[in-house]
Formats: sequence, structure tokens, C-alpha cells
Amino acid sequence: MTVSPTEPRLTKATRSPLLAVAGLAVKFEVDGDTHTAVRDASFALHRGQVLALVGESGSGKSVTAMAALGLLPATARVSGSITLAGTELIGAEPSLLRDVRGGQIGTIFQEPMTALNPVFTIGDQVAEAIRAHRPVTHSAANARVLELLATVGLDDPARVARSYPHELSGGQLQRAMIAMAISCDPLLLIADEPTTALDVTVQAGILDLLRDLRTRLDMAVLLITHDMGVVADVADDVVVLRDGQIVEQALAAQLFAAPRHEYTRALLHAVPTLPELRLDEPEPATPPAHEPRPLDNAAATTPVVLLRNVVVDYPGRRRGRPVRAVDDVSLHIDQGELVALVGESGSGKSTLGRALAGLVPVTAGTVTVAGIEVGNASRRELRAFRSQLGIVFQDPASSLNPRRTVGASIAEPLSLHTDLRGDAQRRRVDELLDAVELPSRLRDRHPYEMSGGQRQRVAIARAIALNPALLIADEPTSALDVSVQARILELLRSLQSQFGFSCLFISHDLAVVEQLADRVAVLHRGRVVEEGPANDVLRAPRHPYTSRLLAAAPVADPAQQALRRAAWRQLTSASS
Amino acid sequence: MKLLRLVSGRLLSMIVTLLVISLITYVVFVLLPSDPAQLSCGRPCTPERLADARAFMGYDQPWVQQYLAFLGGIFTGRTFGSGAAAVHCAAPCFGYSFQLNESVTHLILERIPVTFSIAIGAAMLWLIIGVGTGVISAVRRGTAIDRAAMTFSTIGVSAPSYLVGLLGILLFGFTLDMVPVNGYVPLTEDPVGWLWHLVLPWCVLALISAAVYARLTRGQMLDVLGEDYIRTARAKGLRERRVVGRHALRNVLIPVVTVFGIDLGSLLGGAVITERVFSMPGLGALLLDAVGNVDLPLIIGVTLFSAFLIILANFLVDLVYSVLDPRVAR
Amino acid sequence: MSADTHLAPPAPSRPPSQARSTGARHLWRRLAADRWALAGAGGVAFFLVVAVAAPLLSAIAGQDPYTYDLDALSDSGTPKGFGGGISAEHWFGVEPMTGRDLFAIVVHGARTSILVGAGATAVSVLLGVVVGLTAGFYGGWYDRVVTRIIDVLLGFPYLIFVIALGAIVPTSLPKSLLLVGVLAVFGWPSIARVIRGQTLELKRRTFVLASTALGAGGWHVLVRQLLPNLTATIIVYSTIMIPSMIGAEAALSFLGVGVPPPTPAWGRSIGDAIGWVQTDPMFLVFPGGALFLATLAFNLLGDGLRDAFDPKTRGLRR
Amino acid sequence: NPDVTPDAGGSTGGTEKGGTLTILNAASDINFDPAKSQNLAITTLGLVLRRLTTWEVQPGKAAQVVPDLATDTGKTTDGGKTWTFTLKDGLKYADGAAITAADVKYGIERSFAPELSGGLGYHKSLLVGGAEYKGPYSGADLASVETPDAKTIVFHLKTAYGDWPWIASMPAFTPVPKAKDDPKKYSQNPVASGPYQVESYQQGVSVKLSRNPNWDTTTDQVRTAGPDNIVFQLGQDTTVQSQRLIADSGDDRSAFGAGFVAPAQLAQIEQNASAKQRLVTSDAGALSYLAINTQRGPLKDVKVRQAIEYAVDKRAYQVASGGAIGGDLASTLITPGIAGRVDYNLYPADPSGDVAKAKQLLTEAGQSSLKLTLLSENDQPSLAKSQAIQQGLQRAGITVTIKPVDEEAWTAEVSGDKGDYDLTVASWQPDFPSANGNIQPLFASSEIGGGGYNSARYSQPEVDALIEQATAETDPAKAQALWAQADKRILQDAPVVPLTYTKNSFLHGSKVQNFFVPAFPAYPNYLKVSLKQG
Ligand SMILES: Nc1ncnc2c1ncn2[C@@H]1O[C@H](COP(=O)(O)OP(=O)(O)OP(=O)(O)O)[C@@H](O)[C@H]1O
Ligand SMILES: Nc1ncnc2c1ncn2[C@@H]1O[C@H](COP(=O)(O)OP(=O)(O)OP(=O)(O)O)[C@@H](O)[C@H]1O
Ligand SMILES: [Mg+2]
Ligand SMILES: [Mg+2]
Ligand code: NI
Repeated sequence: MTVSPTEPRLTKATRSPLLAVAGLAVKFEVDGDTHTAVRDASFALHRGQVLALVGESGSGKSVTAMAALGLLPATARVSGSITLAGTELIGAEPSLLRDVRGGQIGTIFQEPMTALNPVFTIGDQVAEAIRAHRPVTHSAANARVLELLATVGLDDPARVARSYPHELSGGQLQRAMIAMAISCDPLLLIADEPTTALDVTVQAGILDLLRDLRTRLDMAVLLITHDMGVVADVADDVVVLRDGQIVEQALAAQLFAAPRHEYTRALLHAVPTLPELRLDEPEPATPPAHEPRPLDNAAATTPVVLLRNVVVDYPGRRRGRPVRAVDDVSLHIDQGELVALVGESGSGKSTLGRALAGLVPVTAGTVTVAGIEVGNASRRELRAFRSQLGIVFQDPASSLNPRRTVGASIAEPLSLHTDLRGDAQRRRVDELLDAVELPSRLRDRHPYEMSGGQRQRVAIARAIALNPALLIADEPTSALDVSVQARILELLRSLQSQFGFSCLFISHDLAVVEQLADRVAVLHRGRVVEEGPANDVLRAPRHPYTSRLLAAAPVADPAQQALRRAAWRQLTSASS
Repeated sequence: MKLLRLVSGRLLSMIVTLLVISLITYVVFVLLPSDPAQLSCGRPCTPERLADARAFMGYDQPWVQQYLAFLGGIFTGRTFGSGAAAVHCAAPCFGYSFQLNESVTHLILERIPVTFSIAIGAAMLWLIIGVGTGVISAVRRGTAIDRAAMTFSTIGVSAPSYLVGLLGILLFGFTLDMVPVNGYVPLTEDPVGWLWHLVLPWCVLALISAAVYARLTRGQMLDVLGEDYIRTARAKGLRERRVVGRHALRNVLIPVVTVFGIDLGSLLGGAVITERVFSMPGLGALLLDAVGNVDLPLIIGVTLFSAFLIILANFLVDLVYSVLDPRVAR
Repeated sequence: MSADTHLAPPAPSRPPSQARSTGARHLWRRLAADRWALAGAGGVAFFLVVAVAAPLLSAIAGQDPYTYDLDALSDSGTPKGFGGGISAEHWFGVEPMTGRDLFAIVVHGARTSILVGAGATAVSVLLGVVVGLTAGFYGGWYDRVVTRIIDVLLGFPYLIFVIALGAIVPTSLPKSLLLVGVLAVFGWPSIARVIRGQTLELKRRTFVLASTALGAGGWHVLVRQLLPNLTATIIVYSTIMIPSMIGAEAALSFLGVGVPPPTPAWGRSIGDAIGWVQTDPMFLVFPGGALFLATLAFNLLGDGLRDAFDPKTRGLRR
Repeated sequence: NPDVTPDAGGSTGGTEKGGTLTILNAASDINFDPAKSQNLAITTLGLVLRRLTTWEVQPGKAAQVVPDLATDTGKTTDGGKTWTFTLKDGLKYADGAAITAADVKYGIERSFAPELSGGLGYHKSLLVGGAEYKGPYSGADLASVETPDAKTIVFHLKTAYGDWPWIASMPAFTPVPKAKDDPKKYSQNPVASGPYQVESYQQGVSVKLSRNPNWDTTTDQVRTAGPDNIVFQLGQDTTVQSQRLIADSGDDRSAFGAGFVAPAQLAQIEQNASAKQRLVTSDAGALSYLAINTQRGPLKDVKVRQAIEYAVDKRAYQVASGGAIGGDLASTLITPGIAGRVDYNLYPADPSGDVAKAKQLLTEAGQSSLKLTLLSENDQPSLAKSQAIQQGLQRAGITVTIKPVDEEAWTAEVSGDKGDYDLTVASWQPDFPSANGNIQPLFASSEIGGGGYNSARYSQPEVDALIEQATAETDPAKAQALWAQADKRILQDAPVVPLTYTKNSFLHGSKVQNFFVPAFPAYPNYLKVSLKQG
């Protein structure tokens, strides 16, 4: 333990804590071996306080949170104590736990896509959470659901309520999850990476909402996040975890100002930074540059990816009208170019990525990749093209087969397209695991036995296994802490310089985009509203939406972030 | 609109399927060594009389022609024989049983209430018991309850229905004298008697099938209970009963419903052995007699009817599917 | 860290080695940790041994399943003595009306019944899984055709077909094979439907898309992605199917397509014994008990396998 | 109950009147159409329909043919070619209409209609013009049946036929009023002439008979008409039937089972004193035999067939059919209870056979490893019997493969033209108690294939001649001698192995009286059954 008892505390510290974790240890049994995920963790959380749990991916943040709810899988052994307002939760009666869950503790799970039941509508599932703890009528619950969905910034609450999980984008699901978690005005909100799938504008809204809830309801928030910007924005206290152990515990302001532990310093150091925001009015919008950039040195290469007027509709259910996810998008990616796709949640980014891989049919327009028209390709052509393709899905949890070990998943492209087998294959898998900062002992685990960030890295490892010519990466670092993220980004960059692949990089993290991208395309409601060299777009946005986006991006400095917040407020109110 | 198109599409393919089944049945029947004409030739039988009987029943025709006549009869009705003894079977005519002197349609309609009473009651019972046991077993997996339920269901799975029926009759009918041993009382005549006579057959069928459903449900349930969304449901503070009974079960039911559709469909076509043991004049008993008497029209009729029910049940399963699982909906 | 050294282009391939052995070993270790599954495996092995060594076992008992022993019967054909004629000579007593040794019959019956039960189940499951998977996965006209075929087979007057078959096939044809064939032909449609239904749902999961996006062909997706997620269904269904196949074997034996008497088979013995349940219950108890135990063993093993395949229960002790 | 009338026979006690008798039936249908029925004179149809003659069956006595509607059992003046019957006075149908000779003639005529085929049809080939006649529905009538007045009916036969009085007891000789004839519905709703009429008919469920008000006991010497009502419960599983009767509670006390009690249940009844009392076993009656297809390969050799005679294990067969209660060992073709039977044994051996002798005969015939197929019905009792045969022959080195087929297929194979089998186990109960019924249908060469029951496919001109001669003989004593001669002559050729004279066992409830089963026919006499009252 590095926390000294003489730690300075907020004034509230005199009150007895709402949530007190003492000496918590969690062990998992994996195939007869015992793996310790959390050891001797102690911290306290008071009402009206936001405690940020930060740390490396796989350091035990989610496990700690789940332990409080008694929701760890049966293979977990929990010891220590967790009390909620004085009541012990570890080993508590089911009826007590039931009351606590949902009623006193609301939970936002890390991976919203698998955390929602695929066979019930969103509306159903949120209403159920309300009705589990409040004696309200069906219609009252439904009305409240719509209200909640609107609160979390969903444009069309009625449609979202009617939708099944598979019909929504990652960010929409995440917000539905948040709506569900706060539906019963809990005393404590456990928010496990609540904004990973959200673009910064929406994220800012959600953070505002959390702040509001905190002040209004005196709600405590246990915020798990890797985004130091978010920490800077809302957290009062910060607990830094590493490898299952708490390495530092401090007031947020203090931590950012003077991190004491070496790991914390490294963490903060790794935070990518955005250029200074120009808070003046955006320049008059010029039409987005659709025509390809003039090529530098006459290497008359045709672009690797060429989208022409692509439209993607999702067929509506039963009587509903089809949903237009992508609307008349034209885009190209040149050889060795990294194009970032940013945009509001639900604007069609993932859909576009999938269309590119030929996984959703395009309603109109053409998608050409390496000279092959994806829509009309023969099976053989498609296979050939896909052997050159790496793809990281937005939701790593569901993109890994639950029944196969991650080693097998990573080895899959190797088995498919190379004749690497046996030991050689295993060595290659280990290399890949190492490249994404995962210990090779995780090779024989199943996705279920890993943390969110670990799964995401497995997905990345799989995508780069063949050194693809084209990489489609849908929020590939959303679940990664900044230090790991930095290394992954570096990996991508070095791979790119080595193999020169093209990349469609979907992200909501503008700082990352800034670091990595050659070009940026901004998607808004299915349309590309702005496109250009990364530097231009991020420094001198022409479209108001882009400006808003930039303004909303948090930075890892509480003082500066407060300024930005104010600026963002001003911008949003101006544009509305 | 969509539904309408779906239904009409299925209807068409259903008709094609039934045609194929009837055709195959005809062909198989041609291969059958037994000779229906011989059976109704009497004793002693002379070749001439055999030929007469065959001609009267229409079996002297090549089977293709017989089959076409059968198909024609569905639309136009048919007349067998001539003069005062001629037998007319009005459209839609699915044949006429010479053994029972009755049109096949009439015979089937008469037996439907019996078989449906048995099948629907038993199906309800086994679905509830089977799925219930499976769910409890899965939730309490590894406990004594689980082991006991699964061992018990092993008995159910491996016991022949005739044996279970007979032992049921011996125990509850004779030794304990609780229920009537056999027979059927129409619901319209005596609802209590109806129930009372059906209790045992229901239980027998339910015991056997429930075992299958219990195992199936348990297996699926164990899979589903490990999913993330179950954790979410628990995190909402739902009662375990609701977590299991709503969130998990809905996902578990998808394969169970498939099997249920098949089972219910074929049971509605006649529970041959159970009807026999309990002397219930249902479709199964009718089919058994028809086979015994080599009564081709009746065989075809009952077969087509039960095939129709099975196909219908499968169709309904597909519909239920899209309700249960929005991801499958097209 | 230096990506360039780690991520060299794929090395030239080497011949496949014990790549899968770890998976199998894991499976075995997990299975071995489950004592119920072990009991099941033991039971299955036991019955397999009995089936293989049937002639030996009955020779040890000094009996064979064909010889009549009318002296062991009373005048009315019931076995003399206690428990259906249990004696040092006849360990399980004798069959009523023939006096044949019940031990030898049960032991020899294991051959037919396990061959037929497990064989027919294996074939139907194989067929059902392949057809159901492909139909659900590929969809389109293929799925429609398969669905129709399944409908036809399920709605088919199986009884009549079998009667016809019994009369047509020459007596020289190996009957066990015929039996397995017939049972399999009518057994696969139901499992195919179940598998198809689950495949329809599974194929829309992201991990399947991911595999497709990696350029996996249909076969790879079916075998490597979908199949592992269907193991629970397949195993449970198979273990349920075995006893019903053994039961069906009895029914078909009567219709003339089964193994003709006097070749012993549990199904037929049980069928014969039902009528004697009050007079000579032991006649039912021995073959019935054997079937029950075999079923139990298969089911325990099945449950164990199901659990061993389920990664989420790894490390759970029971 | 005051309404007790002493029975004429007297041996089984008086007949009490009243009550509802239940008859448990495995069949799901009863066909009351006389043209289509193969019923014996003393079972179901006999309760509702009367014929010209009928059978008097009493315990311990041989069955006799006695007048029913007719005043006598028929008169012949020309040695059996022309037969004349006169109807009794005052005969009425249930609806009160008088029964006329024309109705009897019409009833016979309609039995020729292909629409109504399926009944016992011995008369069809005997009557002049019968072969060509196609029934009354096409307008034609059968000239060889004459009705000179309302009471008299005259039959002209093609050849002399001494057993015609027996033929006249068959269902087709029931009067059917032409006006009431609806061929489609007659099978469920016949015009009753006997003591009962069909009150309700529910296919597959039950048939209820109630008293016929116009039946006059004085015109009927065989029917005692005890119960007020008779209910046939149809489609009853045989095992369940037996259990109900063993349990003997409630209405089942007034019930009996129409089917044989299976060996497994016999053993159970043995152990149950009450049930044992209520079990009635016939005297040895029908012949069960192993038919050897004389037209197949090595079986054409009489030596091989004789070897089979010795190799068969009759004792195992007997045990398989229930032991001593299932039948007595047989050695002749004419069955006990048939007048003129001579007992003999051409192939004397131990009950379990003489394997050494069989082997020796096989060696002589040069057959060392004989492989034969045995066609068997696929029900459990038949298979048990077939296996007993298989096991017996195995001892002599004859390998038998059993081919189980369902009942209908068995009938088709055995009586069809192909004859694709080597052996089969069959049993035969003649349709009327005469040696003729024992021999002719099974061994006349005319009965091979084409629906005939010569399952050994035995053709021996010498035997055919004997049969013809015996059939035409109207002097019973002479005829009987000829039949006995044929019996022995046939067995010399060993076309069949007589196995047992079977006994049928029936179980009845404790209130059922006058329930007996003679040797011929080995079925309960429904006509005399009554219920104990009070
Ligand atoms: N299967 C579907 N059926 C109907 N609508 C769908 C389906 N999948 C996605 N949508 C809708 O299409 C739109 C675009 O979704 P998409 O997943 O591409 O968004 P996104 O830009 O990736 O958002 P996020 O950043 O939140 O992941 C959303 O409004 C979503 O609700
Ligand atoms: N069911 C399980 N079985 C075995 N190990 C597990 C299991 N769940 C989690 N772990 C391990 O426990 C450790 C902590 O996981 P946890 O999910 O708490 O990480 P995290 O801090 O939330 O990381 P991330 O930021 O990547 O989500 C990880 O090393 C993970 O591999
Ligand atoms: Mg986590
Ligand atoms: Mg997305
Ligand atoms: Ni390195």
C-alpha cells in the first residue's frame, strides 16, 4: 500500500463513507490455477463524491466494481470487506443484494453491446429496471424511459426504446445502459468506462449529467475510466490501480498537479494532447473536399479504397421504415494512408466500416477496395481481398468467439491464409500477444476471462496478424488506458511505416486522431460534412459540428478542462 | 403485408410438401407386399373375386392413375362403384375407406377431438414440467436436486411409453383405483369425466417428453446463464426468478420451441401407443387400424393430415421464432 | 519495445505438430475433475467392454443366448424358482417361455443395442448437424429445400415406409446396418431443425462476422465458429437420442426391419418383458436396468462433456 | 330374479335375465354387414342376425348344425345337389316386418356384389351360376336360389355338397329386406332378426346392443338372450383387458374378453385364485402347424421334409404357446372334436423331437447345411413360436432365418402366388366343424396362391382326388373315412408338421354365467352367456 494514513481528505471525509472497500482481494480459478486479480484494495467513497478508478488495462478495476455488486462469476473467490452505508455486501443475503443492486447502486457496464439482452427492446429493459424498485404503472414507466433516454442525449428516444440492442450503435447502447443505471436515482453509480463509445460531444453531455446527478441527488459515483481527460473533468478523488494493487490514492487536482507514484506519472505523461483550441468563430464553411488530394510524387496509384456515393439502409422491422445509416458518402483512402473517421455517435461510422469490409450490403453506390468491387465480388475474390484485410470491431467482447481461446482466435487468420501451424503458429501468436502488451499466459484463456481492454487488444492482435494491406479499426483503443494506448498507437504507426498499409481509423478520441491520422473525415447523420488533412480539420474546423467536437474533447488537466468546458457550453448554446 | 406474403409463400410450399408426401406414400404403398383387395376378398377367395374386389376399389389401375384420381377427388369428389351400391364422396374428398364404409374426411374429423385433447393437455403439462425441471436443475446445478432431476429424467428418457402407460394403469387405475383405466369421454358431454379420463394419458406422455425437455432446457440454460446480459439483469436488482424466468428463459426457449413444434405437431397427428394403451379412439388408433387393414385411402388421409399439422407447427415455430428472437426476424 | 523485430512477416510453415493436443488435454483434465462425468465415462466404457466381450462373458457364465432350457420353466412357461429363475447357472434367471439365459441375452443384447443406439444417433446427429448448420448458415434456396425435406420426413408415415421396407429388403442384408440407416434417416430432421434455428441466431453474432471478415470460408466459419457454440445442444440432444433409438430398434425389429430374432437386443427384450411385468418382473428389470444404466452413463458423460466444453465453468469444482 | 327360464341343455345352469354385458374387443370395428362378415355363428353377429341354420354348441358336446330361421337343417332329394329350406312361422324383424324367403335370397345375392366382398363365401362357388354373378345392384338375380313361396327357399348346387347345412349357417344366409338395404350403412345398422338390435354404433369406441322387441324366444332354440343390453368396447389393448378382468371390479364383473388371454397373463392368472376360477380354456381345437414350402429347392425332397418332422421341437413350441394350457401336441391334420378323426403318429418321436433321426434323413438326402427362411408374423407371440421352431431345427443343423412381417403382409405372402418363403408357422380353425374344413382349404392344389391357404403349396393329384370324392359324399360315415384316409396320405408327404391342437383361454368377470368354450369352435358361445342378477 502506498496510501499513507495522513492523506489529505475532502471535508466530507468526516462523514462515514457510503462505500467502504477494505482489504478486498479477488482470485480467479483458471483451469486449476489461481490467478489474483485484485489484492488488498481499500478505499472509501462518500456521498456526492466522484471517485475515479484509473489504471492499466487488466489491473482489476472492473473486478473491484463487480465485487461490490456480488456479480463476479462463480469461479471468483472474494475476500475482504465492502460496505455500503455500513452494510456488508460480501456474502450478503440475496434479498439484500437485490435491493442494493439497481436500487442503491446503479451500474453502467463496460461493454454495453453484450450487457443488454438481445431479445428485449431497450425500452423494455430500462422500464424493467424502474419497475424492479419503484411501484409504477407500465405507462408511467414507459414515459420515464423516454425521458431518461432523452436525458442521456439520444435524439430519437422513441425509436431507441423500440429498438433491439442489435439495431443500435455502440454509443446508443452505452447511453441506454446509462439511462438504465440512473433510472432509480441510486445512491451510488458504478460507471465502468461509461463514455468509451461516445464521441466527445455526447461524452461532455454525459459528464454534465453525472455532475448534475451528483449535486442534485448527492449521488456518489465510482467512475472507472482510462480517459484522464474525463478524470480531470469530473473526479474528486482518484485511485490508481496497477496489477491488482492500489498504487496511489489522491484528490484529483493533487494527482494531476503532482503525481507521486511513478506509474501515475507515466500514465499522465502518456496522455495524448490536442492542439490549442481556437475559440474564435469557425471559418465560413467551404464544401468538403471530395476530390482526391493531388498525389505527391506522381505515383499514379489508384486509391486502395474508393467509396462512391455509398448509401446504407438497415431494413426496418415489421412495419417500420428502413433506417438510413450512411447517406451518400464518397471517400477514398490511398495506399499507406491513415484516414480517421470521426463523428457523432450513431452517425454511421461503424456501418461505413462494415460496408467497406463487405459485411453489410450497400443500398446504393459502390465500394471498391484494391480494385475489387466489394458488392459484386465473387466468393473467391472476396476471400482474396479479405486475406489482405484486418478489422477491429467496435465491440471486442462479441467479436471474439466465446467458445474459443484467445490464442485460437488470434491464430485464425494464420490458419486461414498462411501455412503456419503448430509450434510456429503458437510462437507467432505469442509475438502478437506481446506486441499488444499481453502476457503470453493469456493465450489459453477465453474472452470471458479477460478484462475489456485485454479483449480489445486480442482483437487488435488478430487484425494485424497478417500485416494487412488495409486495416479497418473501429474504436480500437476505446477500452485502453493511455499508457497501453500509447504503445498500441506506436505499434500501429511502426507497422504502417514498415508495411505501408492503408487504414480506416474510426475514433472519437480526437487527440488520438490528431496523432495518427493523415486525413480526417467527419461524419454527421450519415453524411461526410468535412474532410481534409488532419492538421487542417483539427486546427481549423470549417463545419460547426467539427468545432463543437473539438471543443468538447476533454484534456487531462482539471484547470484547463474547466475552461474548455465553459467554452463548449458557450458553443453548444450558440449553435442550438 | 409482410406477414401476408410470408404466410402465402409458406402455404404454397406447404401444399407442395403435402403433395410430395402423398406421392411418396402412394409409391411406398405400391411396394407394400400386402394386398388390400385380398383382405376384402373373403374366404375362400377365387382369383375372379379378387379381381372384382380390386376393380371396385380402384386398385386395378396403375398407381399413377390412382394417384391422379385421388388428387382429382380433392377438387371434384369421387364416386366408387356404380348403381345402387355406388359410394359417393363429396369434394374435398380425401378418399373413402372401404373397411369402415366412411369417407376419410369424416373419419378424421370424428377423431380429432380425442387426439387434440390428449395432445394439447399433455403438451402443456410436459412443457411446464420439463422446462421447469430443466430450469431448476440448471439454476441449482451440481446440487442434489439437479442430480435427482436428471436421474429421474433419465428414467423418463429411457422408458418405453407403452410400459409407462401400462404401469400407470396398473398403479393408478387398479391398485390405487384413482382414475378410470381407459376410454374417452367427450368434453361436451361430461367435462369432469373428460378430464378424469385424460389425466393418466397426459401424465404418461408428459413424463416421457418432459424428461427430454428437462435435459434440453438445462443444457441451454447453463449456456445462457453465463451471458453478460444476465449479469446486467441481476445488476438491475431483479429477483432471481425474473432473471431466470424472463431474461434467460426467453433465450433458452428458442431451441426448445423448435423441438416442441415438432413434437406437438406429430402428437396432434396421433399418439399411437398412448391411444392404444388407453383405448382412446384418436387419430393414432385410426392410423394403426388403417395400417393393419391396409386401408390405403385412410392411411393417406391420416398421413396427410398429420403431415399438415407438423408442417403447420413448424411454420408456427418459425413465426414464434421471430417473436422470441428479433435477430432472426427477416 | 520494437515492433519491427517482433512482427516479422510470417515465417515459412512447419509441418503441423501437436497443435490441438493442448485443447484435448484441457478437455480431458476438466472431464477428469468431474467425478460424475468420470462415472459416466466409466459406465459407457463398461458397456462397450460388455458389448465387445459378450461371447466371452456368456461363455464364462457357461451360457449362450440361443439355447432353450425348458427344464428351467414351469409348465405354463414361467421361470421356476426365485427372481425369474436366478440360480448359479442362470445369473439373471431365464427368459419366460424359452428358458434362454437372461444374462447371456442382456450381455449380447448390449452389442445390438449399443451399436444401433449409438450408431443411429451418431449418424443422425452428424447428418442433422451438417444439414442444419449449412441450411441455417447459407440460407436461400438451399435452406428452403432443406426445410421442405425436413417437413416431408417429419410428416412422413414412417411406420408404413418401414413395413414396406421390411418386406422388400432381402434377408441377406446386414440388418444392423439397415436399422441404423432407417433410424438415422428419420432421426436427423428434428436435430437439423434445432441446429438450424440456433444457427440462424448465431450467424448474426459479431464474432461470426469477424471471422468472415478475416476471409474465412463457409466451412471454416461453420466448424470453427458456429460448431463450438452448438456443442451443448448437440451433446444434450445426442444423449437424449440414444435411448429412444434403442427403443425404436425394438419397434422396428417387430416390423421386420430390425435385427431378426433370436439375435438378442435390449429393446426387444424390454418389449417382450412388458407383458410379464406382473408375473416375472425380473425379466423386465435386467434388460430395462441395463438400458437405464447405459442411458444414465451416456447422459452423465454428456453432461460432463457439455460442462468441459463450456469455458465459463472452467475451474468450478463439483 | 323371477324371470329364470331353465335352459334346455341344462348343463351350465339356468339363464338369468337382465343386466348389461360388456364384451372387451381389441378390434376397433365390428362389421355387421352379413355379406362382409366372417363371424362364427355363435359370436357377435349371431346375437343380432339369424341365418337359415345355426350351431348348437354345448360344453362337452360336439358342435351340431341346427335349424335357425328354417324349420330343419335342409332337405336334399338328389344326393346333395339341391337343398330346400322352409322358414318357421311368425318370424319378424325388429321393426315388426315379416321375414320372407325372398329376403334370405336377397341377402345371399348381395354377398356376391364386389362392393360387399369380404365375407365367408363358400356358397359362391357352390351355387350354380355363382362364379359369374355380380350381385343384385346391377339388377340381375341369382337363378340358382329359388323362392317358390314366401316360406320356401331352394338352392341348386353345381356339385353334390354334403355339408351344405353348415354352409347355410354362415352370415350370408341372413335375411336382408331389400327396401332397407343401404350397402354403405348396413354394416353399422343391420335389420335385426336375432334377440338384439344395434342401438348405437360408435366406430372405434363401442357398439351397444339392446333387446329386439320382436324376437320370439319360441322360434329360437339356441339363443338364450340373458342380458338386457350388450356393449362391445372396441379398441381395447389386450394386456389392459386382461388386467381389467383380473381385477374384476365394477362393470368389469359383467364383462368378458373376446380375445385370447396371452401366455404372460395366463401365468399371472395361475397365481390368482379368483381369476383362475374365471379363466375358461377350450378343449384342444384348431391345428397349429409348420408349413414347409414343398415347391422350394431342397424342400421338394420328401426326405428333407421328413427330417424336419423329426427335428422340430414341439415341446418348445408348446411352451412358447403357453404350455399345456396353450395346446396339446399334435400329430394329425384332422383336429380333435371333429367327427371321424383317427389318431395316429407317422413320425413318432420324443416331444422335443428326434434330432438323430433328422440328421440321418438329412444325410441321406445329401443336405448337410440347410439354410431356410421362416416367414413369421411380427407380433410377439408369433415370434416366440417361430423362435421355438428355429431353435429346434438348429439342433439338426438347419439354419433358420426368421423374416418377421406384419400380419397383412404375412397373409399376402402365404396366400399369394409368389410363395417366397421356406417355412411358416400357421394355425387353422375350419369355418365349419367338418374334416372337410380341416383338409380341403389347406391341401387341395386349387388352394395354392390366388388367395388360398395351402401354405405348404402342396400339390398331390392323389390327394386332390380323395378330397373331391370325400366332398361329394353325403353319407357322413363314408365321408369321414375318406377324410381320415386323406389325412394320413398327406402327412406321408410331410408338407406340414402338425405342432399343437391349440387351446384358447378366455377370461370373464365374476357375474358372467354360462360362459364356456368348446373345442370347436374354440370361442365362447356368445349366444348363451348371461349375467348373475342381484
Ligand atoms: N441492424 C440495425 N437495424 C436498424 N438500425 C441500425 C442497425 N444497426 C445500426 N443501426 C442504426 O444505424 C445508425 C448508425 O449506426 P452505427 O453503428 O454505424 O453508428 P456509429 O457511428 O458507429 O455510432 P457509435 O459511435 O455510437 O458506435 C444508428 O442510428 C443505429 O441506430
Ligand atoms: N472470469 C475471469 N477469470 C479469470 N480471470 C479474470 C476473469 N475476469 C477478469 N480476469 C482477470 O482479472 C484481471 C482484472 O480484470 P478487470 O476486468 O478488472 O480489468 P480492468 O481493470 O477492468 O481492465 P480494462 O480496463 O481492460 O477493462 C485481468 O487480468 C483479467 O484477465
Ligand atoms: Mg474493465
Ligand atoms: Mg460504432
Ligand atoms: Ni518489445
